[in-house]
Amino acid sequence: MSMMLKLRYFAWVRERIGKPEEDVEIPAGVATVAELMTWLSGRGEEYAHAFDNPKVIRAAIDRSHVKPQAPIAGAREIAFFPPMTGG
Amino acid sequence: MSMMLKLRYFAWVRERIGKPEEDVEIPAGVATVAELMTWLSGRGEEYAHAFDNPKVIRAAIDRSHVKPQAPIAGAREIAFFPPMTGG
Amino acid sequence: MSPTIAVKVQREPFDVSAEAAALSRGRTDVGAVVTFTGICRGDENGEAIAALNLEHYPGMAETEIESHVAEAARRWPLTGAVVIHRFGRIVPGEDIMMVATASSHRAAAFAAADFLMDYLKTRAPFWKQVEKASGPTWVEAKAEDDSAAARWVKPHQAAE
Amino acid sequence: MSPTIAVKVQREPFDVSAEAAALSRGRTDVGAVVTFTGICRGDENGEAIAALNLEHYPGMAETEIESHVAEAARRWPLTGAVVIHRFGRIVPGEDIMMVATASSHRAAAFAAADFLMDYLKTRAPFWKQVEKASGPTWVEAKAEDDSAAARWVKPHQAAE
Repeated sequence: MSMMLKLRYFAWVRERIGKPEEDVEIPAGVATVAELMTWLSGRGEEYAHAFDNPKVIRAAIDRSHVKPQAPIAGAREIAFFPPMTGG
Repeated sequence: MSMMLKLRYFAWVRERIGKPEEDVEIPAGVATVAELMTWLSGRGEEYAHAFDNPKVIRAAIDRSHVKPQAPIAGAREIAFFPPMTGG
Repeated sequence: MSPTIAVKVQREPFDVSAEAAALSRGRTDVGAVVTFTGICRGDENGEAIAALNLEHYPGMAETEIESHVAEAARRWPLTGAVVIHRFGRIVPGEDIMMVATASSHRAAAFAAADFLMDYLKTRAPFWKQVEKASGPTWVEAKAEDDSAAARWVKPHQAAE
Repeated sequence: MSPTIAVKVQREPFDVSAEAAALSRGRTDVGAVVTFTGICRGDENGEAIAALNLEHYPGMAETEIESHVAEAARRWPLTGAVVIHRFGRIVPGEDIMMVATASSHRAAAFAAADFLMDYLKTRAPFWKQVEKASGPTWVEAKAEDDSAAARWVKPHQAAE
């Protein structure tokens, strides 16, 4: 069963994809954050570029940091961004 | 050969001895800070009280911290005081 | 008295001294206040910069910082803590962010401020872009910041 | 630019924010300012106090603090450091002393401030007497302060 998700992108992930956020229908079978990155990479060159080194991309589900293996079931908003450089 | 020294006392060492400073003629044979404390202890009850536990007394020669075994030759001013509690 | 806690994420400048003063005003159980102020420098790796542009994740930035402040208050007997982080364009010499911690004793205030800074650097969703003559570039995260933050992980959390 | 250094031993109150601001004014190489303020609490070991009376060794207090500030500037790449320590009668809520350190990077500013506080506690010739209802008493030095200061002793100095 597919699910609707709000995706948000920050910093150079946002720049590469070319938009700060979008609502996306995620197909059944995409179960984790890592799988979502792989699936997004197949959506076009801008996504492939943004996720070409998925190891450096961080993610948050509903505004909490998560690991790549985190399940996405039940999520409303998933964000992708580079390592943080605040402070 | 004896030597003239300015002695200074702080905090409860000063209170026990009853004065903040004095000029004292130190007899030959008193060579270290520890020996000076022993010699001072013999000068009267107030001194014996001040130095009754010499291990807790700190000393400075010419305004630099020194250990009990430090030689006093050449000193102009020696100070005795409890462990510091600034900050 | 309960700890005085404040977290703000804002575009506007802040006043470190007013925030720090508020931590001890009207109470006599505060013996130590530590403040940290992060300031925009005029260079990045030796190259002059015109400004920093700070992007953040609204909503998550506040809750992430609040959770770290709450964790600091659990680990140390704080009487208060304030964290303010700006976003937007910041020019050299301007303040970027501040942490202030207060406690009855200095060790707790120091440790909590140090802890909060390490966590803010590696966990708070902010990203710095620098404006240079050679063009804008995103600041890269430093491995030393990750290792500094790792100092605070308790043994039972290390495997997470 | 050389580090901005100031050491003051005085009876009068001081202004932490003005001292900290002076560390970054007119220079763009400062990225981090840490301040510590020691404040007179209203109790000592649970008993209410009316005031602290701070005795010091004039002359030695300044030179001892200056030597520790110079040591901090040798150990860390500081852009500036200020230490102010008051003496005389201080009532609860009033500031006792402050340390401010500045550097291009936060780790140096934090470490130097922590180092200076540990050394001031155990090496600067100040003594606190508290005024209590039960009479005046001298504050006793804490073993934890000695062990905190011992953290900074380099291996080759440990035998001294």
